[in-house]
Amino acid sequence: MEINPILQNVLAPPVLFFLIGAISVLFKSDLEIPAPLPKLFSLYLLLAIGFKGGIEIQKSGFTDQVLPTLSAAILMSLVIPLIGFLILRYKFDVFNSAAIAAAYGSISAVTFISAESFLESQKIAFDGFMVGALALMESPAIIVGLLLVKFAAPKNRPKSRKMHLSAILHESLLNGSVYLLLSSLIVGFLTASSNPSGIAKMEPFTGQLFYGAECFFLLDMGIVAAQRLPRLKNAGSFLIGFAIFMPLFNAFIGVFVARILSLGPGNALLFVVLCASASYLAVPAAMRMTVPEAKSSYYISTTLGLTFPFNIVLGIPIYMSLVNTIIPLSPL
Amino acid sequence: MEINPILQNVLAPPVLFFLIGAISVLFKSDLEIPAPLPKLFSLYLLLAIGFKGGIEIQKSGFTDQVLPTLSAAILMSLVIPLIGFLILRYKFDVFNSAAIAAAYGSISAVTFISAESFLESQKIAFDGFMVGALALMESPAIIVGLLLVKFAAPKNRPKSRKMHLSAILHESLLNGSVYLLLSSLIVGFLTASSNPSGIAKMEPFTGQLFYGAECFFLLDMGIVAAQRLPRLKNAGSFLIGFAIFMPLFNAFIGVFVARILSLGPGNALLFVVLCASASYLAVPAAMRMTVPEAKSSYYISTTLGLTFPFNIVLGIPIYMSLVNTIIPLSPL
Amino acid sequence: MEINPILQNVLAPPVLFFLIGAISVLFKSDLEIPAPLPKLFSLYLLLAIGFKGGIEIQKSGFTDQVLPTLSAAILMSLVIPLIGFLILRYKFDVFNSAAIAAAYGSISAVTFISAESFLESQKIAFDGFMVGALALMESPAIIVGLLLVKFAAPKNRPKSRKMHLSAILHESLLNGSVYLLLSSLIVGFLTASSNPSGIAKMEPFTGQLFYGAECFFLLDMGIVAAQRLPRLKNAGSFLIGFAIFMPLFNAFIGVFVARILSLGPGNALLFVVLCASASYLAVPAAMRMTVPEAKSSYYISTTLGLTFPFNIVLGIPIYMSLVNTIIPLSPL
Amino acid sequence: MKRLDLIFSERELDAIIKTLEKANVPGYTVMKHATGRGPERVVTEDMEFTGLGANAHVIVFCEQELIDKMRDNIRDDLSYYGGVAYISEATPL
Amino acid sequence: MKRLDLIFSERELDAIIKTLEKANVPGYTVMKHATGRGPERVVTEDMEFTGLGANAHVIVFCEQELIDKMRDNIRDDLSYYGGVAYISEATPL
Amino acid sequence: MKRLDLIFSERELDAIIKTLEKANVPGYTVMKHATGRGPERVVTEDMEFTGLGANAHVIVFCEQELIDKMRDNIRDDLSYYGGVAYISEATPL
Ligand SMILES: Nc1ncnc2c1ncn2[C@@H]1O[C@H](COP(=O)(O)O)[C@@H](O)[C@H]1O
Ligand SMILES: Nc1ncnc2c1ncn2[C@@H]1O[C@H](COP(=O)(O)O)[C@@H](O)[C@H]1O
Ligand SMILES: Nc1ncnc2c1ncn2[C@@H]1O[C@H](COP(=O)(O)O)[C@@H](O)[C@H]1O
Ligand code: NA
Ligand code: NA
Ligand code: NA
Repeated sequence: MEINPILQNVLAPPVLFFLIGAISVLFKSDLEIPAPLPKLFSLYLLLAIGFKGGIEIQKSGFTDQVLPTLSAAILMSLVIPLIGFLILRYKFDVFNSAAIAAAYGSISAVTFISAESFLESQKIAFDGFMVGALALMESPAIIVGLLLVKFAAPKNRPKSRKMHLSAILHESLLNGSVYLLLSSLIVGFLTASSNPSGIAKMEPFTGQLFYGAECFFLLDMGIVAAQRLPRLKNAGSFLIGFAIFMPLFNAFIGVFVARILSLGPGNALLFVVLCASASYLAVPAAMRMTVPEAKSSYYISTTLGLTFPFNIVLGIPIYMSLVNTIIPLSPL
Repeated sequence: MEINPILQNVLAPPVLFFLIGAISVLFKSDLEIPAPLPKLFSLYLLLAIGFKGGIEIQKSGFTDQVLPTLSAAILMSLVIPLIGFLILRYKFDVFNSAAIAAAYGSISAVTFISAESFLESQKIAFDGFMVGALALMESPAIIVGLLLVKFAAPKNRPKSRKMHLSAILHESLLNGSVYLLLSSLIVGFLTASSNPSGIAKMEPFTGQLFYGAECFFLLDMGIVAAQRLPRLKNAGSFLIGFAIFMPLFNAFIGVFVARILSLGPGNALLFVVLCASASYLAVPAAMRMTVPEAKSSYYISTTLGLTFPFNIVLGIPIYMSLVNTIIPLSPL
Repeated sequence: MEINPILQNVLAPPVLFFLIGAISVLFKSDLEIPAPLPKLFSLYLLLAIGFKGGIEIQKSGFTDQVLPTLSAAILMSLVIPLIGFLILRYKFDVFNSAAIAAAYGSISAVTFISAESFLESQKIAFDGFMVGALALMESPAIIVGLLLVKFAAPKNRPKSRKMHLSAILHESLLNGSVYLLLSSLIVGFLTASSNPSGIAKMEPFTGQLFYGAECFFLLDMGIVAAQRLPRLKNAGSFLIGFAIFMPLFNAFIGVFVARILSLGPGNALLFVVLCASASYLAVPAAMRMTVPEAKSSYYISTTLGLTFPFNIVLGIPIYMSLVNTIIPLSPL
Repeated sequence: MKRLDLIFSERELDAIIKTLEKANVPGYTVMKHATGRGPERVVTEDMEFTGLGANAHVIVFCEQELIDKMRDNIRDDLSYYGGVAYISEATPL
Repeated sequence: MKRLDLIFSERELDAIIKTLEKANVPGYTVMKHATGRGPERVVTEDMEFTGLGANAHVIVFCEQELIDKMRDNIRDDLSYYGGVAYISEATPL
Repeated sequence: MKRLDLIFSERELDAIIKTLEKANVPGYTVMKHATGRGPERVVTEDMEFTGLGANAHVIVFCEQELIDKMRDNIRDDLSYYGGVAYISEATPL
C-alpha cells in the first residue's frame, strides 16, 4: 500500500475540514456549530444524494449489473449484523450486541460521498446506481437488529414492551433519514423521467453546492467525533478494537463479493465502503426508541467517534488499494 | 379540463417534495425540519422574490399594463375580504370572520412562485411586474380585516384594547414578511438602476439557488400542512368547504378581471393565483397580535392545511385551464 | 471628498440590506432572524474568507510586499490598543479600557469584505494576501488587551483569577472565529498547493454564494446594530465620540503606514479598513471570559452599534478618498 | 423570595417585559421556543416561520411585594392573550 | 396547585403527552433541546442531526389528584426510557 | 429533595458543570439560549453569532447536603461572572 493516496485523501478539503473540527476539540477551542444547523446540512445531504441518485438510476436504466449488485448489497446488510452480533456477544448482552451490530450492518451516507469525492479526485469512474445500494442497505440492518432482540431476548423484556413486526418495519422504513433518502431518490427518478428541465433547475442546489456543504458538515462531524472519542475509554478496549477491526473485516468480505459481481474499481470501492461504514443516523435513532436497554453511548461512540473518522481519513484509501490488489487477481 | 397539466404539475420537484412532506406525516415518519430552519427558507424566499421582482420592474419599466394591473390587484385584496366576511358571518363571530377573511384577501408567496415554476415548465411567458402585485396585495387585506373588527365589533372589546388607525397601519405595513418583501423589492429596483454589476453577483444566491430552496421549503410546508389538516375536523364542515370553495370563487372573479385587463395567459394565471391564494405568514402573525379573540387554529388550519395544498397540487393547473377557457372568449 | 462614492457605496445591495435591517428596528417591524441562523452566516463567511484567502496567498506566493505588509499589520494591531487604552483611561477603569481598546486593535471581517466589494464595484485591484493581514490582526490585539489587564490591574483581581500567559494565548488563538478563519486559510492554501480540482468544486459554495450570503448577514447586522445603538446613550458621550473618532484616527495612521509600504490604492484601502475597523466577534467573546469586570455592553455597543455601521456606510468611501489623497503625495 | 413562572405567546413578550420593568424587578430570564397546550386544547407549536412564533417561558425571582404590584397588569395581559402565571417559594443559594 | 417537572428524551415526548392528555391535564408546556446528565453519567447532548435528539422539559401546572392519576403511567415510561419527574407547590398568580 | 435553579452566561457552563460533577450530583439538566436581564440592567440577548452566547439555565434535583457542599464554589463563580441561584422544595413523583 502506497502512502500517496492516503496523503492525497487527507489533503482534500472535506477531510481537511473534518480534521480542523477534530483538532478544535483537542485544543479546546470554543468553535461550535450550534443545533439545529448540523441538521440542516444532514437533511440537505440526504436530499441531494437521493435526488441525484434517482436521476442517475433513471439515466443508466437497469443494466445487467444493477440487479445483482443491489441484491448483494441487501444481502451484506443482512449478514454483517449477524456476524457482528456473534462477535459482540462475547462481551455484551443481547440488547447492546444487537444495537451495535445493526449500526455496522447499515451504512454512513457521508462516508459514501467521501468515497465518491475520492474517486473523482483520482479520476476513477463509478456508476450512479450505487446510490441505490446505499439506500437499500439502511433498513435491512435495522430489521435484523430488532429481530435479534425479539428472538434472542424475549424473556428479559417487560410484556408491554414486546416488539411487533409492524413496529419493526415502521422503525426501519419510516425513520426520518431513511425516508428522506428513499423519497428524494424517487423524486429524482420521477423528475428525470417526466420533467427533465427540472433537473437543470435543481442542479445549482443539489449539484454545485454539494461539495461545499459536505465540507461544512464534515467540520461539524469532526467536532462531534472528537467529542465522542474520549467516551470510548469507558467502553473498554474490546469495543475500541471492534470499531476498527469490524470495518476492515467487512471491507474484506465486501471486496470479494465485489469481485464475484465483476464490479469495476470505482463501483467496487463504493460497495466496499458501504460494507465497511457504520450508521450514526438512522440506526441509532431507531435503536434509541426500540431498544432503550442498549446504551446509546456504545453504538454512537463507536460509529461516530472511531469508525467514521477511521474510514474518512485512512479507510477509503486503504480500501482502494485493497480493491486494486484483489479485483485484478486471476479468477477465483 | 385535461388531466395532463395536473399530472405534469404534480410531477415537478417542488410539488413532489411537498407531497413527500405530507406523506411523512401520514405514515408517522419522524422526519422533521426543526425550527428555525424553515424560517431561514421563508426569509430567503421573500428576500429573493422581492429582489428579483424589483429588478424586473426596473427593467420592464412602467408599461401600459402595469398601473391598471397593480390597481386591480389592490382592489381585489380589498373586495375579497369583504365577500369572505359576509360568507363567514353565517357561522362565525365578527373576530373569527374578519381574521379568516383577511387571510383569503391576502396572498401566499409560495403559491405564487409555484405558479411561476408551472408557467416556466409550460413555457408560458409572464412579466416580472406581477411581483409588484404580490407585494401590494398583502397589506390592504390586513387593513380591511382590522377595520372590520374595529367597526363591526366595537362594543365587544375592552376599552384598553381599542384599535387605533396607526396600529392598524403598523401591523399591515411593518409586519416582518411584508416589510422584507417590500424592502427587498426596493433594493432590487435600486440595484438594477444604479449598480447593475450587483445583479450578476447576487444571481447565484437569489436566482440559481431559488428552485432548490423552494423544494426544501415545500418539504417542510408539506409536513406542516399535513399536521394541520386533522385540526380542521374540529373546525367543522362549513370551514372545510370554505377553504376549497373560496379560492375557486376568487379565481373565478380573478379570471374575469384579468380578461378586462387584457392580460396575457401567463400574467392572467399569476393574477388569478394571487386572488385564489390565502396568506399563512403575514396575516396570521398580524391577527394573532391584534385580534386575539379569533382562534388562530381557524385561520391557520384553513389556509395552511387545506387551501395551500389545494392550490399547489390541483389549483394551479385548474386555474390555468380556466384562464385558457375564459380569456380567449369573444369580448365581453 | 466627492459625494459620489458614498452614494455608490450606499446603493450596493449589502449596504442596502444593512440599512433595511436597521430601519426595521427604527420602525418597530417584527422582522427577526432568529438564532442560530446569524451564526450560520457568520461561520460561513469566516470559512469562505479564509479558504479563498488561502488560495490567493498560495497563488500569489510570498512577493516582496507580503512580508512587510503582514508585519506592519501585526504592528498596528499591537499599537492601536495601546493608544486606545491611553485615551480610554481618562474616563474608564483598567478593565473597561483594556477590553474596548482590544476590540479596536482587532478587526471586523465583514467590514473587510465590504471594502473588497466596494473595490470590485470601483474596479480597483487588490491582492489576495491582504486576507493574511486580516487573519493576523485578530490575536495580537487580544493579547495586548489581556496583558494590559494583567500588568495594569494586578491588585484589583482576586488571586484565583490571576491570568496566566497560557490562558492568554489560548483565548487569543483558539477563540472560535479566529480558529475557523486561520484554519480555513490553511485548508485553502493546502488545497491550492496539492489538489487544485478541489478549488473548482468549492467555488460555487465559497465563491458564487458569497455575495448573497454577505447581504443576508448584513440584514441581520443592521438589526443588531440598530438594537445596540440606543444602549450607547447610557455609555455617555465620551464613548460615542470614541466610537467615531477612533476609527478615523486609526485610518489616518493606517494610510501613512500604507504609504511607507508603497501599497497600491486597493491594498492601501484594505489596510486602512483593517486599522479602522473594530472586532465584535473574537474580541468580545474573549473579553467576556477573561475580563468579566468589563461591561460587555460597552465594547459590544460601541463596535457593533456605531463603529461598524459608520465604517460600512460612510467610512469605506471616506477612507478611499483619504487613500487617493495621501498615497500619491510626493515622497515623505 | 418568590419565583414567578409566566408562560404565554412569544408575541406578547414585549408587553410583559414592559410590565416587569415598570415594577422594577431585580431581573428576569426568558426562554423562547416553548410549545404547549392551554385549557382551550389549542396546541402551540413552534411555527416560527409563520411569524406566529411559539410560547415564551419567563422566570422572575423577586420579593412577594413586587409580585403584588404587577399582579393586575400581568393578569390583564394574560387573560386577554392567554397564558399562565404561577408563584412558588424560592430561597437564594 | 402543583407543578410537575418532567425531563426525559425528546423521542419519548409523544408517549408522555398521550399520558398527560389521557389524564385530562388543563395544559402543559414543552421545552425541547434540553441537554443534561442522568444517574448513569451518560451525557445527553443536542445531537439533533443524528435523530437522537436531546431532552424535553415538560412543565404541568395542575391539581394533586391529576398527578396521582398519572403517576403510574409516567413512572412506567420514565423507568423504561430514563428521565426524572418532580413535584413542587405552585400558587396561581 | 431540593431543586436548584442556576442561571448564568453560557460561557461559564463548563466551570459550573465541573463544580456540579465534583459534588457528585445525581444529574442535571441544561437549557441554553435563555436570555434575560440581571440587577445591573444589562440585557443578555441571544447573540450567538458573536460568540458571546446567551444564558444557560441549569436545573439540579438533589439532596440539601449536596447543595451545601457546592454552595461556596457556585457562589464564587456566580459572584465573579454574574448570574443567580435559587433553591426550592421538590418531591419525586
Ligand atoms: N396548566 C398548564 N401547565 C403548564 N403550561 C400551561 C398550562 N396551561 C397553559 N400552559 C401554557 O400556556 C400557553 C398558553 O396557554 P393558553 O393561551 O391559555 O392556551 C400554552 O401553550 C402552554 O404552553
Ligand atoms: N438529578 C437530576 N436533576 C436534573 N436533571 C436530571 C437529573 N437526573 C436526570 N436528569 C435529566 O434527565 C435526563 C435523562 O436522565 P437518565 O435517562 O435517567 O440518564 C438527563 O439527561 C437529565 O437531563
Ligand atoms: N431576579 C432574577 N430573576 C430571574 N433571572 C435573573 C434574575 N437576575 C438575573 N437573572 C438572570 O441571570 C442572568 C445574569 O445575571 P447578571 O449577570 O447578574 O446580570 C440574567 O441575564 C438573567 O437571565
Ligand atoms: Na456497513
Ligand atoms: Na387571495
Ligand atoms: Na482595528
